Amino acid sequence: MAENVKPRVRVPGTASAGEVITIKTLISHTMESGQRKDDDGNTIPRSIINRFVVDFNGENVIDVQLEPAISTNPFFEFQATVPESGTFNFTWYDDDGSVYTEAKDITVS
Amino acid sequence: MKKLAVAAVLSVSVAAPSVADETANLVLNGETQITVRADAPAHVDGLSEIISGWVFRSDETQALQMDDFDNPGMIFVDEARDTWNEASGEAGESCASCHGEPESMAGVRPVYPKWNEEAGEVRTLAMQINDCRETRMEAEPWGYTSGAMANMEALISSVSRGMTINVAIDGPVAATYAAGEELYYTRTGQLELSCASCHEQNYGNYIRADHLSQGHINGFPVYRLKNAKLNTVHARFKGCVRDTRAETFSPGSPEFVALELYVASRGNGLSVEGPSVRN
Amino acid sequence: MKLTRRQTMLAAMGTAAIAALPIKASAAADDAIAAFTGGAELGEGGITLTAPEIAENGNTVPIEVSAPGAEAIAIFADGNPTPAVATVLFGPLAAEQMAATRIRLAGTQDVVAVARMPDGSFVQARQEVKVTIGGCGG
Amino acid sequence: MKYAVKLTTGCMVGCAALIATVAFAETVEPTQVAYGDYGEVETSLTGVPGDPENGKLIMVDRGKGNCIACHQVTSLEEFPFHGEVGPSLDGVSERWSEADLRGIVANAKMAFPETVMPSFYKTQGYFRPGDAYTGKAGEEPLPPLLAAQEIEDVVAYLMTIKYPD
Repeated sequence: MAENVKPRVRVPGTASAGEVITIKTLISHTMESGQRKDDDGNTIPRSIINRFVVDFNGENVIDVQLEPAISTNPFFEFQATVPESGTFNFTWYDDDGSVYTEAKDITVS
Repeated sequence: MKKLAVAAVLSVSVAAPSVADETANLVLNGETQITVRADAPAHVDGLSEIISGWVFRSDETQALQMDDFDNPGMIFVDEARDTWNEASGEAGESCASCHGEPESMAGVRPVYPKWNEEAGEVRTLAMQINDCRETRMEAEPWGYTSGAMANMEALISSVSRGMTINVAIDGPVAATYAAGEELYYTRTGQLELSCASCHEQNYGNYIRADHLSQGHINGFPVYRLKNAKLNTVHARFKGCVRDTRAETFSPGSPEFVALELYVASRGNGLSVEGPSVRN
Repeated sequence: MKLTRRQTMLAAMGTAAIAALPIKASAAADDAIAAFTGGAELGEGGITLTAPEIAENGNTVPIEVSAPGAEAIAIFADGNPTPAVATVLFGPLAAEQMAATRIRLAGTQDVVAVARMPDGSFVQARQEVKVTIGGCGG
Repeated sequence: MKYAVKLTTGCMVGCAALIATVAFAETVEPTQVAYGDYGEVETSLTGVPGDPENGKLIMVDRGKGNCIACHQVTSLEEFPFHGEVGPSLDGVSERWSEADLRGIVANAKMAFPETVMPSFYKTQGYFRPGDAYTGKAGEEPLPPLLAAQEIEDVVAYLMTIKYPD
């Protein structure tokens, strides 16, 4: 597992049914592109988050395939509709096989 | 020539949205007012107004600092919060053992570097952190510009954001202040450039596509887009001096401590911004 | 006519901007786009790409894409050594088909966003982003 | 093939040696440049006419002259982002003589003592001289920022710069 990888998400705590809400996510990760060289001239192997998935109560919101051109500490902002109270599940997949997850509840009134 | 100038202005509309808005104001998270412009302190002869480096950045870079979620520097503040609570060293103490919550550090950043009476020396925040580690925690000191140090400085700065920089320049620090001032105006290296050459005489001008700021350090540690990590004051000093094709001073050296005290005091009146975001 | 500092600055950037030397789109970029579209024709309209005209540093360039009703949006940087940047698939709970992220650009070039619509058609938007060059020689 | 390679190498070494000898005989050393009262330098540093095309490349190269870091030049518009720390160089050949420009490029502080412009043909008298951009100490005399012929090439290009129409 890459070092110091920590997911962060921002989801409003409450919303009304059918309301459009904005979600922001950021995960600390170097996103080593595989195109840089170290001091000895050797290529530093690629090591990135390659996929990011957001579901709400088992239904998909977005599913992103990331390439090395995504910046260090990948950031995503997007919009979701929530039909009822429930839980957002966020999952990041690392090249090295690690999976990072975060969950956030929202109450729909 | 006049005709040319007019023609150039006509092309303004093309580039306007991307260029720093020099009238912009900074409010963090919609609540913390940051002073980005102030009258220059009386001891600074070369400037009439002091302006935060944030003002010189593009709209997009400015936006990255306006909300803690968008600010990648806050990742490192989070890391430091974990470190804050971890016992380290022979004494089995953590920062929290003595200081409680990191928020208790509010008001520390604005007055550093400052005189330490007991030690009889000027201390930067990094020196104070390492003194705590060595003396109280009996732990290994951190490298002066190391990631762990940058993170802890970011945490301690972050709880003082919005507070006014107020670094003392007289009394026991007078000699250090004078040494820092002299270095600020000394042209170093084969390019014979002083800090003042760029940041006092030419702030607001572009050097290639780089918009020169006044070089204040109220935003340190700084998350730079260039290297996607936190950068400490002395690492930045070293980089700048290196770019004059000079032999640099070392981070933590008396010269850089003096320069830090002097440069910090030039920003007296601006707000603490660290961790800020710059290019 | 007296120019304020800001006007002068803008003028300077304006002159520079006109003269920027973009990295040419590569065959790899065309291939990457074709891999997403299956070679289908690219229409215009119905997709918005928001990117800075001038990026202060190519390491972190904020962009936003939006294509109401799209099934997916793929983002490309046509002058990067590897042109693909990201592909966003929108699920049933995506309220509006938009995403904002931060990307790396190897130099001045076009950023291209291509949306796949539910009827199988594709639309694109492209914008040049000028990546600045630092002043110091080192 | 082997023979050809050998021949080329031989020629390269020979030619280089020849050029070096000629250059040595003609080149004015950085410490020997004769500046006039206004910082001008009347005589060529090499005796070899400057090549304006090469001068242009030196002016836009970040590792060489990097002139556009500080100066706007309309005739170099194809190279993006010109700085504004120094004056525009448009019309520079109409404002200055070749001798003035040679002096300013070699050591602008002779004409303008307070200028922030680096001295491109000066090798000693620095505070904390470094080894290029390494941050490590350099030993004086340092290699000049530009070689004598490079100065002549830049001056030759500057002499082509008129005010734009």
